[in-house]
Amino acid sequence: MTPSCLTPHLSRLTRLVFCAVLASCATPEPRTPGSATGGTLVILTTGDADVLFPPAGAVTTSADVSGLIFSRLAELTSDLNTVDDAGFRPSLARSWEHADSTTLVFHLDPHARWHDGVPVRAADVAFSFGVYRDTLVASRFSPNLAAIDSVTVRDTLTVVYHFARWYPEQVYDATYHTKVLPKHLLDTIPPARLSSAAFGRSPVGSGPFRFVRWDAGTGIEVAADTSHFLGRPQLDRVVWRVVPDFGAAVSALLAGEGDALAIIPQAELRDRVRASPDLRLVPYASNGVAYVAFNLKGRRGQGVHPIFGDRDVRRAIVMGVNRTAVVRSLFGAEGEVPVGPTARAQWIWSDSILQLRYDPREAGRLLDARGWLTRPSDGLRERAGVPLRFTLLLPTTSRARQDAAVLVQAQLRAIGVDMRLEPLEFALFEQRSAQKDFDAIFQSRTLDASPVGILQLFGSEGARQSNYGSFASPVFDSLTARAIAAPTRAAARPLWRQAIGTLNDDAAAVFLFSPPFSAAVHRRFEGVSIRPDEWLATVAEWSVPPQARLPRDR
Amino acid sequence: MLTYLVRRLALAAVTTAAVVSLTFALVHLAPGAPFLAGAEGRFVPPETVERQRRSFGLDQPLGTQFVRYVANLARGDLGESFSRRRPVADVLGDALPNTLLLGGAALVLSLVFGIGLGIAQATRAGTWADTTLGALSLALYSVPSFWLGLMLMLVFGEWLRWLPLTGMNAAVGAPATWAGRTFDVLRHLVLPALTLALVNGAAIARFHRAAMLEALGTDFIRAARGRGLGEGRVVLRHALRSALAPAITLAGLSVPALLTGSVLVESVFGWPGMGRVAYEAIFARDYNVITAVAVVAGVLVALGNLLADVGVAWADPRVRRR
Amino acid sequence: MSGPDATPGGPLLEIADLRVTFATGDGVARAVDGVDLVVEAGETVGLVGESGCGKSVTALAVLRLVEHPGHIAHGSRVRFEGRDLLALADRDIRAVRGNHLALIFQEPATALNPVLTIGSQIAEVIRTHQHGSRAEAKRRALEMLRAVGIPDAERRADGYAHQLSGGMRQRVLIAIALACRPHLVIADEPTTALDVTIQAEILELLDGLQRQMGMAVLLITHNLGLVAERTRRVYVMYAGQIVEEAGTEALFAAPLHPYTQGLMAAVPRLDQLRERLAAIPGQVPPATAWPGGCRFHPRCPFAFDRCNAEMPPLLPSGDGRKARCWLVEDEAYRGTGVPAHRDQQGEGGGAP
Amino acid sequence: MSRLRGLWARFRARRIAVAGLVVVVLLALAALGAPLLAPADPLAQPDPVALQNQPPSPEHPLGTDRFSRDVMSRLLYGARVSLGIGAAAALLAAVIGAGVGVAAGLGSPLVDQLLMRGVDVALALPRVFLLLLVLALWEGAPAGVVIVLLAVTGWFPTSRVVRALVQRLREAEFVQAARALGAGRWGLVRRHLLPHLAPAVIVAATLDVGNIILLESGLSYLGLGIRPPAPSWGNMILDGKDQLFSTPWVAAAPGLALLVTVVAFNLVGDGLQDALDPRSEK
Repeated sequence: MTPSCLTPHLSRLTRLVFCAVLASCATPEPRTPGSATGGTLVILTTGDADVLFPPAGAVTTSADVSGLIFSRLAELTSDLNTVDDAGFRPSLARSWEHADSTTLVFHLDPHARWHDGVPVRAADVAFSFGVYRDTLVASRFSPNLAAIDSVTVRDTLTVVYHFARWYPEQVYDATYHTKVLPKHLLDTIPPARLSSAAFGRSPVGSGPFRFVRWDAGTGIEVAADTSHFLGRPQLDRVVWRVVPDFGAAVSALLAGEGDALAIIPQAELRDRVRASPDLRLVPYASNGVAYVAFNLKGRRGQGVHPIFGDRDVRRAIVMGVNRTAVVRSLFGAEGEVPVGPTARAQWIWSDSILQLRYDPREAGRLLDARGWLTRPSDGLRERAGVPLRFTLLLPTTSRARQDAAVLVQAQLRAIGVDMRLEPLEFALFEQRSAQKDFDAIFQSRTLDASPVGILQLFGSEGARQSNYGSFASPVFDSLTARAIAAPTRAAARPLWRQAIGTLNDDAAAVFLFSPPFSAAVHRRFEGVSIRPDEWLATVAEWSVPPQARLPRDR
Repeated sequence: MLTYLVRRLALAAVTTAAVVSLTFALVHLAPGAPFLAGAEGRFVPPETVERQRRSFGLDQPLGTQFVRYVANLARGDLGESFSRRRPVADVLGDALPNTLLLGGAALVLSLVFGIGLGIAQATRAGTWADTTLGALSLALYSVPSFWLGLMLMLVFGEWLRWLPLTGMNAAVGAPATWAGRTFDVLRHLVLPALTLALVNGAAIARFHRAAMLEALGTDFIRAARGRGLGEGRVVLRHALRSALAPAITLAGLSVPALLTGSVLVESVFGWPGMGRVAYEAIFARDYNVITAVAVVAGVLVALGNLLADVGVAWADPRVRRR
Repeated sequence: MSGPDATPGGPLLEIADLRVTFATGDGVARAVDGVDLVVEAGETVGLVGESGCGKSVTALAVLRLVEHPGHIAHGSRVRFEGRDLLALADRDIRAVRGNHLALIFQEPATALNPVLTIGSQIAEVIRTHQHGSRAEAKRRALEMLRAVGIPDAERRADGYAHQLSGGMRQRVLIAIALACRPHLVIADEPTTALDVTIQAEILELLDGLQRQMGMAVLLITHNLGLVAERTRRVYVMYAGQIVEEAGTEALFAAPLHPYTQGLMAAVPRLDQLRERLAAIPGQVPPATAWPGGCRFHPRCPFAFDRCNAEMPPLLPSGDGRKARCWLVEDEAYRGTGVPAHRDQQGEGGGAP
Repeated sequence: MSRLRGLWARFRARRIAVAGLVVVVLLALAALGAPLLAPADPLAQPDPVALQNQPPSPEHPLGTDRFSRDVMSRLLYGARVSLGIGAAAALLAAVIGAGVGVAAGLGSPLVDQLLMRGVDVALALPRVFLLLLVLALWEGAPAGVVIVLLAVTGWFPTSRVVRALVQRLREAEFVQAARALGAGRWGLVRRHLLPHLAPAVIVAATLDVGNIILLESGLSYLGLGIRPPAPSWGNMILDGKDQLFSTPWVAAAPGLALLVTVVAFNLVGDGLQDALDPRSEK
């Protein structure tokens, strides 16, 4: 990496180091009420964490909490530019450079400390990579690390990543998926036991907040690491409180029992938050997308599907769905109709991407042309006595998808398509989707900052993975391959957009909704900004002015 | 006494064994598999799933797994939770006290409410007050508990803002003192405990009213009045003591329902108890947790019966023999 | 026979025009219908009648223990030690019950609370009326248990009713009744439920305690035999009314009312639990449907037209006795126990 | 038959029980006549954007849900599920219970012991937990399976009652006489026992209906009963739960319907019980 690229980071870095020095010089003494730092952020969440060992945590609450306790080598900045190195700012690594096209060298911040006081060293980084890749740990992040051959320690503060090949998102892959873990606390535990070790119940990290306590089913508390090497966070504490019911969570928020909620999908609940004098809605770009994928092959991936094998029928169905109405009904005016398997948080998003418009008349014409004719008895279509009927698999755990399915069902009925719903509980749903045992499936994805994940969903290569519908298009494959290799975002964008356009044109799926992402945050918090992929990424900079503090801010 | 204990324990053992075997079979034979769920819309590679299955011995034949499970169980080892990555005993250890708190409070409240209502009705038998209270207890007996919970939450939590909506404590901002924390938990306890107690208490009231009525018509009550005892003493000491058995039996039988069957109320009020653990475990196919819940349920049933017997024996010396 | 605590200036208990009605599904039952009765201090008085005649309800009414749907009619009077019990406040009547005026119930099996210890049930009465300490009440309770002849009183006091035999239970009930040294004990069929040998023991015990404490006893029974041995005066009750009132000796010498005659002829048998009277045909009619005229007339061997038409009052027969029968006015009947008109009728019937 | 007639005559004398029966009959009629009575198609979504979450109005007496569906219509159609499952499961449970009871009552002591100890154990099984388990593990069980499950886990008390009754009847004179005359076992059951058992079984079934309706609604509320979009009262409450605080009528209406239905069944059950056994009258 050229120094010019690093300059802006260095200036910020010096400031941070300066702060850190100040913080470490000042003996931690009881703060007076008027002091600049202080405050408690109470986050309401509908689910408890499972395990606070980052490679193993599977639920969002775990990721949120681990995000504050642990740190990465470098942090993505808020525009989520995963391609250019300029999209990252230093964290545990205060700088990095590309030694050659497949070698990336990180220089650790010598002041970085684990919460137990032990310094963070290169060996920790290499150890962490090993843990994430260990088959016995079976981390779900390990596929994201496939392009990294190895990680080696050059000296105590220098760690080297070796890649199999050159590509623009090397820094992203090296830093984003893995949190650095404390080797000195974990290397005595057999890899197979790591996920279940006591560490996952009382983790020690190097992030801006240190773990305090966890009452199962009730809540988790972390407190500011006052001697953090990047400067202590403004807030004293962050607390997660589990409120399993969403409506109740919003009410608890309105009643002042909490300060923040990550997402409020329903319009009427957002209106209630808006009406509250204490709360503020902070919208941020959505990184979620939900879509109905058609199974192009027969059940269990055998043969060709009798309905969805036909591109025109798929197109008719897409045109028969009024996606805008679905989104309005589910989310109100703020909901978004996705342009493809992407979301506004990704840098490839564009409203200009080719899409099939809602056109029930054209849909009917297409179906007529393919021989699916309306029978007078009930207005449904059939061909040679076979009704135009299919089953949509969806998980009972997702309220939004169930609601959307009910809406789509009624819309398709209007063009003579009989869609049956098969709600399954999540484990069963996942099993059936992995077995490709379905006609159509209602998927939902939380997208990474990088668009490469799209390949898993619709690329031919992904057929082994989450491309459950077995969609295959050589045009799409070649366009995405070129996009991935494009050295800059400017070069990559048109390629991605074109690829998604082919997906739409082939009607691989009905891209139904992107839930609007709006956090509700109490007004007393200042400096609130939200990074769409990790809504708490900047929480260390949130603060509460002394005069606005509540009793719980103490 | 000894034969009684042996009989009870034998029944408890058979029941628990039946529940555990049944649960084990159901869970393992059912479609769906663990480790797929909980990934929140992210892809879990099949290799990962397979490795995790192996690490928990799920690739073994079912018979082998069962034998191993029972052997571990005999040693007091409930295994490890798949989804929570910790010993099942710890998972239950976190949830059980909460459930005991809620269930215990509900049990006490439902006894107080049921017996109180029964007395109030029986001493006013035939009056409009009896009829009104009877209608109330019938309504509460017939109401779906989860719906009653929602309505109580709507009225007292949302409209009146008297009580917190969900959860077990304020989590934060929690008062620092022990007394303050206790008060905080109690405030959260009110609505869920009340919901359970009203429904359960109504059932008790229906039986207790009849028992009280019978007791109040007995010769010994007339005799007690004839001795110049005050009405309060006659009703609360003489009649109540002799009429307690059905209420206690019913309360004892409701122990398992209050503790494991309160899934609905726990889910309405976000109470971090056994019901929720069981519910979540079932959906995550967390076999060890599910089976452990079955063990606990079996034990609780036995415990409930035992409690009922002890309670009845306490109230009625006639059954103390044997 | 006069007790030491006799209240001067009036009888100990005076019941006047006592009426108790029960509202039932079949109409109003007049269970007690104008009873007058007097008990002097220290004396033993008998109240005799078949079951269903209203004698137990009378006993309950005295202490206002008649329960819903029963009702003591307005105008009834019960004076005890100079006070009108029916007019007392609830609190005050409770102070009388079990204290100066005690009841012994018919069924020792059911009159004790099965779930409270014997001792506590005695102590409870003592504490209710005499406000002593707990220990004092307990001591007194044991004393009473010993007084009524319960062996091993300490152990029994902690026991329960079901652990005692029938006779022992009745002894306990007597102990409870006498615990506060009442001035009057109303004993309602105190021995009916017991077997013969025990009956005698219990009655002896009661007699002995009465002599000791000098209280008055109103002995309610269907068994004339019991009354004969230990009362001075007897009231005979039928269908809610007193039908005859007499000194015991006089009554047994020459019963006036045909019903009393029937009772005597019925050879009271101690071992007979059911009090059916073989000598009197038919049975006591239901209290909701007392016959018009003399209530006994349907069963009366001597009934004549007037009996059917007009209810006789309690008619004095000159020697201080009274009987509710038109025949009392019949000299011949008074002398022989056989009414004149019967003779006439018989003669008339016999003659063509 | 005459025993049933006697039961009916004594039942009829209880005004409040008759009122309960009237409500039950009305509910049954409403369920059967749902297509005629319902103001709208319970699945129709006239306009999920403009007409969602409408408060009660003359057009929608109970308002609309968030799909703009008419709550009243869904309530009427939901009655079919609640009443149908409740009645069918209670009946099936009563039949199974009666069968086992008769078998235990008439069978050899060994059979009797085996069956009754089995019932002892079964009564101690945590019913809700097992139902939850089975329905969650085998997702999407059709209504028939739900009915069978509810019945199979609910017949135990009935079997005890019937067994006691059979044992009493077995010693009764007329049964002994029939035996002496050489009546076969089945003939005995059909001719002499069933007429005597019928009232008790009917009472048990009626008392059970309310209970089962509550149980089914609870399972539906957990998302384990009838599949959406078909309405059942339990899943309607589930539907309304998320918006309880903004549109309470969506959850309130089905809950009230459940309350009224179960109260009515309990009134009928109590009335029948009292009619069957006048001593139990309160």
